[in-house]
Amino acid sequence: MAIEGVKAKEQGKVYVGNLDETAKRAKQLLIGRLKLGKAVDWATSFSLWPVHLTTSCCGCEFAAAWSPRFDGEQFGALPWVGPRQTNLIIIEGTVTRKMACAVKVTWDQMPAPKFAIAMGACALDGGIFYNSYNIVRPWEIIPIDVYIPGCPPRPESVARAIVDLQRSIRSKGIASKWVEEGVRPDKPLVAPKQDVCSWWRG
Amino acid sequence: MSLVEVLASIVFYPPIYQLVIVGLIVTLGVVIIILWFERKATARVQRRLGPYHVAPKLAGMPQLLADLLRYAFQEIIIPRTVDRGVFITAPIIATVLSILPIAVVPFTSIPDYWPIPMDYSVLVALAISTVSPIFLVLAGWASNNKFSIIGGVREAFIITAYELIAILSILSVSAATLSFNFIDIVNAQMNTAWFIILNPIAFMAAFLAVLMSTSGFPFEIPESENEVVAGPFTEYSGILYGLNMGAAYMKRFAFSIILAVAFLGGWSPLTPGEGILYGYLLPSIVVIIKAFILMMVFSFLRSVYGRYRLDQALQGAWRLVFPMALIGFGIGIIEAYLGLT
Amino acid sequence: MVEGLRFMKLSEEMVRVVIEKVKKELGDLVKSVEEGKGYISIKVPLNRLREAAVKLKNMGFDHVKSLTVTDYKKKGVFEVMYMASSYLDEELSRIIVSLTVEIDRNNPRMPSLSDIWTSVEFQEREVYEFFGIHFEGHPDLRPLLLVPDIADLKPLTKDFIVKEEPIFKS
Amino acid sequence: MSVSVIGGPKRESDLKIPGTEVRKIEKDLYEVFIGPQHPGSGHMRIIIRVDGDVIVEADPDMGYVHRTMEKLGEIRQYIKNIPLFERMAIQDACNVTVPYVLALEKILDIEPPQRAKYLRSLLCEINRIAAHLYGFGIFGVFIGHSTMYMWAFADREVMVELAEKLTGARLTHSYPIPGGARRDMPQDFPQAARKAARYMRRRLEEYRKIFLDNPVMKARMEGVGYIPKKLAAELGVVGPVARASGIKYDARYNDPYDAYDEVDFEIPVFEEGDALARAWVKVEEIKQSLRIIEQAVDWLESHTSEAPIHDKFWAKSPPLWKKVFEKEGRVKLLPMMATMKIPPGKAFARGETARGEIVYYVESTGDSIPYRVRIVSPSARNAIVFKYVVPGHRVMDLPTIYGSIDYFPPEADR
Repeated sequence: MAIEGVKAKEQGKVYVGNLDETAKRAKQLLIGRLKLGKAVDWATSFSLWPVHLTTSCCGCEFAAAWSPRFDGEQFGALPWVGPRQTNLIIIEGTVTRKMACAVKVTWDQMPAPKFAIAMGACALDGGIFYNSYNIVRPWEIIPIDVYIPGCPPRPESVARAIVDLQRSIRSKGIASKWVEEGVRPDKPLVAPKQDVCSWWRG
Repeated sequence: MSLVEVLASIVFYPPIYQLVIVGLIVTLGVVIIILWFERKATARVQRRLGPYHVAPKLAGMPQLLADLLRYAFQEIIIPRTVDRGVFITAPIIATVLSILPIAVVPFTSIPDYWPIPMDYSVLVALAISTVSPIFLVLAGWASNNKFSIIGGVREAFIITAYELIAILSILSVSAATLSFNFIDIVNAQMNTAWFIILNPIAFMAAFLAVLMSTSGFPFEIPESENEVVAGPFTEYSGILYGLNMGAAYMKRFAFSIILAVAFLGGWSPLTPGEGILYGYLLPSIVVIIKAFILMMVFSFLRSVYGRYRLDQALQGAWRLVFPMALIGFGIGIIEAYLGLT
Repeated sequence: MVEGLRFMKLSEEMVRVVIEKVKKELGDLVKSVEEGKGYISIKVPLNRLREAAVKLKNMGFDHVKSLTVTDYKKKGVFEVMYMASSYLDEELSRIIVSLTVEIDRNNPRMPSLSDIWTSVEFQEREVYEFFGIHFEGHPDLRPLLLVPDIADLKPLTKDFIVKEEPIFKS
Repeated sequence: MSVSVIGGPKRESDLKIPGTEVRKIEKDLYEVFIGPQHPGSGHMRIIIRVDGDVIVEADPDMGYVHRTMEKLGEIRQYIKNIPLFERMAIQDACNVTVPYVLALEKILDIEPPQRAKYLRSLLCEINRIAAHLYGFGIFGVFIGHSTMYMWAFADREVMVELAEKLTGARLTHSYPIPGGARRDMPQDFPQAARKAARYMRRRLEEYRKIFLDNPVMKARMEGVGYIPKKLAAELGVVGPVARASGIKYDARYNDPYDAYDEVDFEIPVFEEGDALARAWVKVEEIKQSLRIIEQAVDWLESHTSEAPIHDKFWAKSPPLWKKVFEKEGRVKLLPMMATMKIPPGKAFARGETARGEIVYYVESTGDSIPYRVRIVSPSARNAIVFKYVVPGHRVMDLPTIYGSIDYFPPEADR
């Protein structure tokens, strides 16, 4: 059935309205007029769900940080399964060339506002593997908010990093501004210099 | 008529009260509290703290509020390869349908305080509750993601297994009372005993069926994260995922209310009296508390069990729980024959 | 649960017995059999490798612990060692034999032993990407660990030089 | 229809998104990529082809954590390789480095003093328990039992704490050095170790109740991932996987090193060969490790304290170093170790880590850096299980098998 006034090319498509426009207006109303910015920052800071991406052996201490002794869940951070539902990525140690693509793709799949923590000396600048031919510095691929030194860092320092990130989200209002403006206010997104996924296409 | 009375007559106008107040607000509150309880109880069993620092004085109660608010303001990603219309509408319809059975369940014996008074309410409630899983399967199919599709197919498998059990075991109550009317069922329970005592086998079957239908442990198979990331909801983000996650709990709440009315005597210790307060509000609170206790039992299983394999769950459903439901149905018929109820 | 086991330290006597057995079994196949530190080295010519492997397997050496390749750039050869041992034979499980061949560094091709010892299949793939040794007859010869552009560099050969540490250089 | 990949690019530019290419698969199968960002995969990818709910083909795609240890080992001094190789399996750090040190000792032709042997074995067993508990936790969460994960990780902290008391580091101990160990036992260690052993025995009973005898868990594990004895020998699997299939092999027993020929313990072997048997092997091994810990602590307590390092090095060390040892019980790293030259030679050594046997081949040309170090870690040898055992199982069995063989990608990829 042809609908009048609709281009022939677009016949048969399902129309759900202009979602982008609606979302923009809703954002303006909620954050601009109703001053919900503080609430958004509060909610985001206490709901930092790290995505399940174990890049290297710091995953041991990452796992320990969510174990009963250190219990990362008390800060509201719950490791979750898929990137679509999370807003925090914790790079656990060395990122190899093969893994770099996974890091990049996972980061791209996460919905904004999203944050990143780099864990371990390897994620800072290579650490003990600084001269290896197979590693990539994670800050070349994604923007990092907090670095945790140590090889591996103790679970307490992971908790500390999460608390630090929470404070900076609340004090700088990163999340609310990000939601309102659509771009991150204080940090540009990183455009990787090298094509980390080149090997995939062969 | 004073202002309070006018307000009360609006708030306690049955369709508004049961669909908006109970259906949306109380359900949301219950979901938030039950999720918090689930996380806290699991944490307790696992010898840790659980959500805490978000509000130390309230033992982390607003944690779920924070999660919800965060989901609400997060970006909603709609991949280019999905079927847009279905992708967006499926979770919304599933959520609405999963709380809709509340509309046909009475919270009191006075037919005036019943949104849709009818003699076949048990059938209608069960019929509505069977529709929402279809939209979960649709959501998985529309996502165009392999994990979603596998999750959707698993959901479909599970539906076939639990649906008959749920219907049979809840209908055993109807068989025992020779009525499809929830009010008659509750009255019968008030005269003799609750059906959980008269017919425990049917209650067990119904309990397991509800666990399966809302993918609670040990039947958390469609969303089993170790094979199919988040099942049908893998591609969902932002508030759409929040809806999806809430829908399972809302459905569980709706089912818990049905179970509370059908097996746990509804508003039983209380005889609804005159007026809104004694005739409507207090009985409904009793029902909700009973449903809430049921939900706490459902949630607690998470910390004790892992999950069954799909074929094991289906096998268990057809070989063990289905005969249980049949026996329960038989017991119901025998009870009616002997005139116990 | 099966009863617990008791200890027996490896004695030189046992090693000698196995060496004799290997010599008798392989006969003229071997170039030399000598005792190394922690293993027995059996050198065979490349064209008799598969024959020797089958005989070792029949002796009871049922799996390969390590496929070790060393690059001798000056000699112009790769030394390939199949370090085999036994699970099912308790005597032999104390011994490790290394079936050693040398292959030309410039034309690294050799027969695959993965149909004799299944346990070597993944390690042959690994050697293939790190040294570029082509195993003829391997069912599935693809890079295992590396991304293709690094596998082209053959990183474990001595041609590939990594930036060294500046301190404590001796 | 033979195309079973659903989805794909709608525009030319979409081709650049990895994973959205349309390819044809030969049969009417469904290809699922599990990993590397997947809760059921860890740091690797398993490509499975499923027919309905049954896996017909599994291809482990490793190398996501390949950090080039063999190459880096060739350009670092011998002593610096110890912390390097330790990063393979940091929750099992002492076990994976001891065989390397054994290989060096074989080339150097020295035997560490008795005290050092006991100290090393002590830490090895502490690490083994910690690593088994780690494996248990991961196994638990893989089959949806989060309480098992939490309990195992909580009790692992006891062992980690014990190791920290002994060496000063939570995970990366760098404890064994050629010719000995880096530190003597602190005074209050024996009581702590005995207390931990008592606690651990009690907890194992509770694990049995909630996990191993749990009907749901039993249904998931029984008969899954069955490896017959012959296949296990053919695939060359190691550690608990082999011992659950009835193979009586343990490097501690078949090629005793350190103090293992002096202490009294048993090697648990099961015949069933399925995931449940593998879990039981771990439980029994933890019990045996506790026995070894107690014996080692008893021995160390009853013998006088001496520097746990070979005289060849200790005699040459400056007096200040000896003073530090007397005061703190700590062996300062000997200066000669930094540029230690090792005589030419080749050595092969094996040791039993928590996940199975690890082998090192070290070749020296008389320089201060090795000419070649070859490591074959237990997980690298167990990876073959994915290819040969997983097909024929259902999709939901994949995490069970993965968890039960306790595969640890950083260790496998080296």
